[in-house]
Parts: sequence; C-alpha cells; structure tokens
Amino acid sequence: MIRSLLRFIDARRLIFILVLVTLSLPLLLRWSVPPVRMTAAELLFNEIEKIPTDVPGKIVYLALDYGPGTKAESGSQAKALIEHLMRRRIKFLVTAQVLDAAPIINSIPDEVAAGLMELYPNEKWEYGIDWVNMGYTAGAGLNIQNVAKAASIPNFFKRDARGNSTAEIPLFNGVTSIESVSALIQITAYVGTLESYLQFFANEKYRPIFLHGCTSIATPQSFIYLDSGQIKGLLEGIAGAAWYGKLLSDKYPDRPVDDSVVINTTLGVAHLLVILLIVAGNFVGIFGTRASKRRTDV
Amino acid sequence: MSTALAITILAGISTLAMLSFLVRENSIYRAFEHIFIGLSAGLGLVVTVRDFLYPKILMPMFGWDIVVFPDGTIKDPGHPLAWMYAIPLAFGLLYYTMYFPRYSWMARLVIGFSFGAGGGLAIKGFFNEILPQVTASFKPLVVFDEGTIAWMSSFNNTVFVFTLLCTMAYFFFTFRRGEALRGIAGSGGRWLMMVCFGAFFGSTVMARMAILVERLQFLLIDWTDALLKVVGYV
Amino acid sequence: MNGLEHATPGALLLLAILLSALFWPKLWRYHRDTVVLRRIPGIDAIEAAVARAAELGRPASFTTSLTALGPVLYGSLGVLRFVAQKCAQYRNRLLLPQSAPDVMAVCDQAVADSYRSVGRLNAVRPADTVFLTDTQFAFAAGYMGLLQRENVGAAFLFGDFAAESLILAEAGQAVDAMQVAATTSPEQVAFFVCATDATLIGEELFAASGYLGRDEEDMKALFVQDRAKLALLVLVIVGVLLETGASIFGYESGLIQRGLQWMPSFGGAIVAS
Amino acid sequence: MIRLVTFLGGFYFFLEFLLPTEFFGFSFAPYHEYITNGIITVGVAAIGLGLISILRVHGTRILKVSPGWFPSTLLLLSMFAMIFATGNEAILDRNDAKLYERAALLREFATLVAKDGGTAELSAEARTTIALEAVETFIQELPTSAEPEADQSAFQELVVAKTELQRRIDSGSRETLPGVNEGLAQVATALRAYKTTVREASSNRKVYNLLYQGLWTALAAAMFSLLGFYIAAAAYRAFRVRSVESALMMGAAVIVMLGQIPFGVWLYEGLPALRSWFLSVPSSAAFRAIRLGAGVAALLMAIRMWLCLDRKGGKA
Repeated sequence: MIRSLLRFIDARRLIFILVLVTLSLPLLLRWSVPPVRMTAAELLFNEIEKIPTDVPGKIVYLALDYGPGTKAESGSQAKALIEHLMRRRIKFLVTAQVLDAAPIINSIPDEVAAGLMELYPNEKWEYGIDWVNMGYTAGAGLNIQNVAKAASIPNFFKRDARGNSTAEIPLFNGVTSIESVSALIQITAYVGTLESYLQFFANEKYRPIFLHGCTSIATPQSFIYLDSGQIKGLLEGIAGAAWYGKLLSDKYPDRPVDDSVVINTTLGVAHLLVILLIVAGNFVGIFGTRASKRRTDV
Repeated sequence: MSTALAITILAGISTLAMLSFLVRENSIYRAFEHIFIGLSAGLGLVVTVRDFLYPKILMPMFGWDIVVFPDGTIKDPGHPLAWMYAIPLAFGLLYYTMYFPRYSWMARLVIGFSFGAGGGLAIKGFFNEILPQVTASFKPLVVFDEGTIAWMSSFNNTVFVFTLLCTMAYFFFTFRRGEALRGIAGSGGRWLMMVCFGAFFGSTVMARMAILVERLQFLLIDWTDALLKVVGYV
Repeated sequence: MNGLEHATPGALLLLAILLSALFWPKLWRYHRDTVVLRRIPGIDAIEAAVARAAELGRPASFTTSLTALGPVLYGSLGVLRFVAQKCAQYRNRLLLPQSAPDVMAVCDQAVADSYRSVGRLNAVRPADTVFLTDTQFAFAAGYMGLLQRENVGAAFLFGDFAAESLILAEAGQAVDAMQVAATTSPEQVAFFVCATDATLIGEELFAASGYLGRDEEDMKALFVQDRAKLALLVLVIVGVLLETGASIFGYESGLIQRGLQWMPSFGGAIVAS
Repeated sequence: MIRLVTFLGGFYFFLEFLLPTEFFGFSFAPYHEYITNGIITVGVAAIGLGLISILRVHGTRILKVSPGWFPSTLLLLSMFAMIFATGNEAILDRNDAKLYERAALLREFATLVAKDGGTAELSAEARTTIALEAVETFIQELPTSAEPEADQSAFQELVVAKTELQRRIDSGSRETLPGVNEGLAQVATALRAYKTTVREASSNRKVYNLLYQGLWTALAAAMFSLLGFYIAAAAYRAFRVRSVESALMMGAAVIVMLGQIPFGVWLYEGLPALRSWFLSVPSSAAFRAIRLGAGVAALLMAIRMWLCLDRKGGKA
C-alpha cells in the first residue's frame, strides 16, 4: 500500500504537492513579511495625498483595465488605491476599456466601501456620492478621445452602468469637461491600454496627472513612461501594491493587514520554491539518482 | 440557495475538477473537460453570429438596418450595395463541398482564396508592425546629455544593438564556405538569446504564480465560506 | 515612427530590395553549390520523433494551436505534410487537434494530399481530426485530455502560441511523448525550451520545411529568406550608424524614418503615414 | 484556376496598401470596411465545419455507445445549453434595444418637427399629429403590468413617466413637442431601469450566469492556474547546468526571480534594478531580433502564398 503510494508520487507529482502546500500555508496563516520599499509606489501615494478634497466638482478618473486572470496583482493594486481615495473622501468614477473588467469594476468599490464601513460604523460611503461606475465602454482609444474632447463628461456618458441618468447622480455636481479630472489612475494587465490613454486622454489646454499600476511582467515598459514623466507614479505588480498597503497602514494605524501584503509574501515564497527546485534539479542532474529524461535541445 | 451562492459552489467544483488532472487523468476531469469544450463551442458559435454575422452582414444585406421616420421620410437608407454580401457568403459555403469527394476541388478554391487574403494582409502587416520595430532599433551608440557623454544610456544602447545584431546573425541558415565571422556572431547571439529566455521565464513565474494564488484564495476562502453557508442553509 | 497604412516610395523600395532575391536570385549571385546549410538540431528531431512514435506503436499528434490562416500556418503546413507522409509510411496514426474550422479544412487537405502522395489515401481517418474549440484554455484542456487518452508517442507544436504553450508542452511531458515545438512568438520559446525535446525558434519555423525537403526549390527558398534578412540587417546597421552620427555631429536624426514616410501628393492629397 | 482565385484573394489588400489614401480623387476608404467584412465572411462561413465535426465525432460515439460516450453526451448537452442560453440572452437584448431605439427615433422625429415644421408633402400640423400618434402607439406597446419577480418600484416609476407622457400628448401641439420629447426621455430611462431588473430576475439570465460564470469562466481560470504548477515542474526539469547555454539561461532566470520578491533585496539591494535592466535591454533586443527575422520570413512566405510560388507549404 505505502510502497505503491510512494511509487505513485514521482518527482513530478511531488513538485505539484510542494507547490500546493507552500502556496496554501501563507495564505491560510496570513503570513506577511515586510514588503520591499518601492519608490515609484511612494510617488503615487504622494500624488494622491496632494489631491485637494475641498475643491468641488473635481473627480479622479479610475480606469481598471484588467480581467479575472490578474486579480491577484492588479486587483490588489485597485483595492489599495480605492481605499486610499475613499479614506481621503476623493470622489472618483470608475470605468474600463476591456470587457472582462466589467464585473470587476462593479464589485470592487462596493467591497472596499463595505470593509471601511465595517471598520468605521459611524461613517458612510455611498454609491453615487463617493464613487460612480460608468461600466465598460468599447472603442478603446477612439472612445477615450471622445471623453477627453467632451464638453461635459456626465453628458457624454448619459447613463451610468446601473442605468441611472448621470444628471441625477450627485457626484457629478459641478463636473464638466476633462478639466474637472484631477488625476487619471489606470491599472492594467493589457498591453497598449495605457498607451491609448497617454495618447488621447487630454485636450488642447489640459492634461490630468497620470498614475499607473501594471503587472510585474510589464514593469520595464512602464518604467520608460515614469522616466519620461508621462506618468507621475507607478505600482509594480503585487510588490507595488504591498508597499502601498504599508504606506496606508503607516498613515492609518487602525488599518488591518491587507491581502496585498499576504499575497506578496506568498508569491515570494513561491519564487523561493521555484529557485529551490532549480537547485534540487541540478543536484539530481549532477549526482544522477535519476538522470534527466532526455537532453533538452533547442 | 441564491444564484450567486450556486455560482460560487459550481465554480469551486469546476476548479477542483480541472486541478485534479495534476494527480492523473480521471473521469471527473474528463467530464468537465468535455463540458468546457461544449460550452466554448456553443459560445463561439453564438458570439460570431451575434457580434459579426447578424449586425455586420445579415442586417445590411436584407436592409434591416434601414430606419424610417413615422411620416415615411427615411432617416438611414443603409447601403445600396449591401446585398452583395451574398456573394462572399455563397462562396464561403463552398467549404462544405469538402465532404463530397467529387466536388472537393471547390473547397480548394475557397482555401486558396483565404490564403491569398492572408498573404495580402501579411504584406501590409509587415509595414504596419515590423517596420516600426526596425526603425525603433536605430539607437545612437553614443548619447550626449548637455554636452557630456551619458555613459549609462550609451552602454545600454550599445548592448541593445549588439544583442540585436548577434541574434539576427544567428538566424542565417545558408552561407558560402568560409564565412566564419557569421558563425561566431551566431553562437554569441544564441547565448544572448538564452539569457533573454531565462530572464523572461523568471519574470513570467510571477504572473503565473499570481494566478494560481488567486485561484487558491478563491478555493480556500470564498468557496469554503460558500460551502459553510450551504451547510448552515440545509 | 508609426506603422505605414499605405505604401510610400521608400516602403516600396524597401519591399523591392527584400524581395529582390525571390525574383532575381542571380542578383545575389545565387548558385546551388555555393549554398551550405547550417545544422538546426530541431529539424533532425522531427523525423526522429515520428519514428519513435511508430516504434512504440503510439500515435503522433500535430497541432497549430490557435494559429490563424496566414504565413505562419502556411509555413507549418510544410512540416505537417512531411510528418503525415512519414506516418502514412510507418502505418501510424496522426492526430490533428483543431481550433478553427477553416484551418481544420486546410490541414485535412494537406494530410489527404500527403497520404495520397505515398499511395495510402484510404488510410486517412477523418475521426483523427479532432475539432476542439477556438477558446484558448478550452482547447488546452481538450488537448491535455486527448494526449493522455490516446497515449501519444510524438507531439508536434507548430505556429503562434500564447499562454497555453506550457500547458500543451507539459501535457506531452506527462505521457512522456517526444516533442518538437516551433513558434514565432518569442515569449513562448522559453517554455518550449524547458518542456519539449527540440524547439525551433522564430523563423526556423519557416525554414523547417525547406530543411526537410532539401531539393533545389527548398535551397532557393532558404537562400532567399537569408538574403532578405541580410538586407534588413544592413538597414539596421546603417540606421544605427546614422543615428550615432546624428548624436555626435548633431545633424537631424531619424533620416531613414522620414525617408520611409516621405510621400508625394496625388490629386492634391497629402498623405501622412 | 486556384492560382487565379488565390491571387484575387490577396489582390484587394495589396492594392489597398499600394494606393495612397487618395489617388487622383479615388479612395478605398468608404468601401474598405465593406470589402474587409466580405472577405471575413468567407472565413466565417466555415463556422459550420466545426459544428459538423463535433456532431460527427461525438454523435457517432454516443449512438454506438462506444467508450467515452458519456463525456460526449455532456459535451453536446452543454453546447446546446450554451447556445440556447446565450442565444436567448442575445435575442432578449435585441428586443429591448429595439424599444430604446424606437424611443430615440421618436424623440429625434419630435425635435425635427418642432424645428422645421412641415415638408413638401406634409403640413406641420399633419406631421405633429403623426408624431403624437406614433408616441401614442409606442405607449400602448409598453408593459402594462409588472413582471412578478421584477423590481416593483422601478415599474411604478415607469408608470409615472408613462402617465406624464400621456398627459403631454393629450394636450399636444407643435409647440408642446419639446415637452413630449422630454417625457419620452423620462419614459426611456424608466423603461431601461425596469427592463434591467426584469432581465436580472429572469430565469434565463440565471441559467446563463450559471453556465458562464459558474462553469465557463471558472474552468478557464482553473486551466490558467495550472501554469503555476507546470512552471515549477519545468524549472526543476529544464534548468540543469549542462552547457554554457543552460547555465546562462538559469542564471538570468534566478536573478530576475530574486529581483522581484521581497527576500531578494535581503541578498542585494540592486537586484530589482538589475532585473529591470535584464528585461528592458538584452531581453527586448533579442525578442525584437526574433520578431524581425520572423517578420521578414513571414513577408516572403506571404508573397509565396499570394502568388502560389511553391509546390510545398500549404498549396491548396
């Protein structure tokens, strides 16, 4: 029985088990190691801090262009940023130019708001007052251009994702053209979506400050825009989100440990495991208990 | 039980079924695999009709897109030549002759046509996609910053160009005897490629693991919560 | 510079140079005997894999994954024909997991032709062309299951791949099949290198059928491909030198770009790229 | 023959590329979309092939009750279920959309009449009555009783808007058309809100959500997450130091991995920067080189496809 089991668990399956265990444990124990300092994320944090909250008719334009596939990375970024905006009572509208984001942008602000109201029972964050969801709009760059050129953003959208006409939404009081947008925050897992904003989200006179969150794969490209000053702050993958969470916790000490830090730790562990496996593989290769199957040849 | 709850439960079961392949190919995996394929096939079919065939082809073809005001004045006359869509549609139907050996040569016509179209498009594609990448690689080997040499960017550009050229050189298949240089450049290019593949592999680990973590979170937290709800519910 | 939507004199000139070897081989002093082929290990693996599958009495499989009808598919078809011929000769089954209907039609034709060419047309089994679906991961799931259940001995992965690449390759690993992969998408090469026995990188995919054939025409095709590339290489070098010069001597940069984009006006219309 | 057809297939795109946007007053632009759609249609027409193949393979398997008949049954069932659910959703969407479009059209007409009154054939009054009657009939067609499972308050709002509009029609004249227009707008909004709740509550939507979110999306995500396991297995197997090449590959991979995790900087602070350099300088260069080479090869292959230059490859 046991012998047959051992025979069944070959190197391959052993690895699978290892992966499963090493990833599940930190998640369950909510184990968190202090994240690495991310200067780009700090830039973003400070930009949000700079946004004035007393000027009426100003909104932040939050574009979440990612699908379920990158929920762990982009999702954590979105949560952290939305929490920051809500805590500072900065009004924002959320929208997406990719279809798979449609359900996400509908649910995420609700979740964050619910969490905050749990934490502060005597405060209130309401849809239509603190944020509004404009839903998915097709047409990518073209559509973005129209928004930027529109004389009145509420009139351009006409109706929000939940079917209410923008005229009746209190958040839009005093909101006119793109000049009412104090900042654009774009979080994406898709190539080219940031570019379409960089190209089109501005008019002759005014361009809001651009803030960006990207997946770890895309960091090198995104850094080019940070260097060129086209974006003023950047969240790099989960690491960026984690450091952002740390910054939030520093400012709001009563804040519970957030997912991003846990996920960040988990992913760190996952990487260590992979590196460990590489080392182990080489040991096996050298001391040939089981020589590699066939020579991998390019 | 509410729909949302049902969805979560079902999603969890589907996830486990797929992951069960890691242990070994089993009947549950097989069942869900076939369901998955069935759903995708159905979805693909409907989406094609809903998003392309109906609105872009059939509606104009039959003039369903013509809009008339209540007093009979025409608002949108549609396109007079839209009926011509019938031609490519009929031509495309020749694909189905492949099931009748006697007429299968007709299918070859359509296939030929499609290849031709693909070829024509690709020519344009080269100038639209590849050419910009070519010109984008024209990087100055020496970069000046207010009169002084910017060493870092100069170095980066040099490495970039060197890698580019070596890698391109690696892909020469034919050569005349005694062109050793290209061979050397080639093997250099091959090494650089390996570095690049390794680097990309490394950076992809993050993305893939992130997805796995997201799924595990779903299973360990959302799904278990849902299960408990159901248990409490029953 | 942005891509060119429409041809410009500069672009046409470039096109002419790139195609010159195709239409006037003599221009490049083409002579069959002067052409020596560099060895591509992956190529030899193709035949070895088919043979191995036959020895083990396990079917072979050939997939183009989600590759659409186009040059890449066209290039892969050459290899498919070769593999199909060998399978026909070895009296071995060849599975074709398919994702797109029109591609399926094309592959069926190719297989039928190659079976006919070795006089075993009646051995073609329509049921071995398995249409899965065009959804990335549904296709991958189907492919995994198929390889397991049919216990495939050799798997060929040719074409454009995306994230599914590693899933497909690991499916082959799981049944210990000998795998040869070729892809033009560099992002996926790394995974194929890790999980398959032989990987053709980038344009080697286009060269593969030439290597397998090795007759006059193939040689010429490879020669042409190389010369076009040589022209491009030279273009890059010139461009780099010009830019370097621009940054040293301070004359205006981007000369070639402008050259490529320059457009005389027809009928009064000025055309930007 | 085949050669000719093949040539024709590519000819348009080549010509479209060859000719500038405007060539002695002639331009493809207005036709481009139509022609492209036409060419796409040819490929789309093949969609049935996949369906036939599926029905053939799995149908026979079921009929013969040969091994694997059960999964095949599931496959066909789920396929038809999806076709039904999604198709039904699409049709319902279409019907709702028709109502909204109708309202929009009526509004446009009302504004038109209010603005420039009569036409050559019809007097302003006649057109006004036509407009009002059209709105009247439109109101008739609106839902009169609330669906039981729908949001009742939304329906009440619709009723209110309706009665208001009715009032405006009854006292309708060309001058009051703008008012009618406004009323229509309110009705349209209320209608949309109500319809949304109806659809949300519909059983078809529930089935669709179960199939789409419960199964399809979940299955796709699960497949995607398999990569997490596989990438680990691949790392174990493949990164063995056998040659300079594999050593380089391994080295780069490890550096990049260490560069993107919190533990990395414990070893060396420079790692993240190093990672970024690796990815942005040598990697992107090598990638580009591969793309360029493949691009040129593809270009040549395209030409040969288009002109049927070779016996080999995919000669149809």
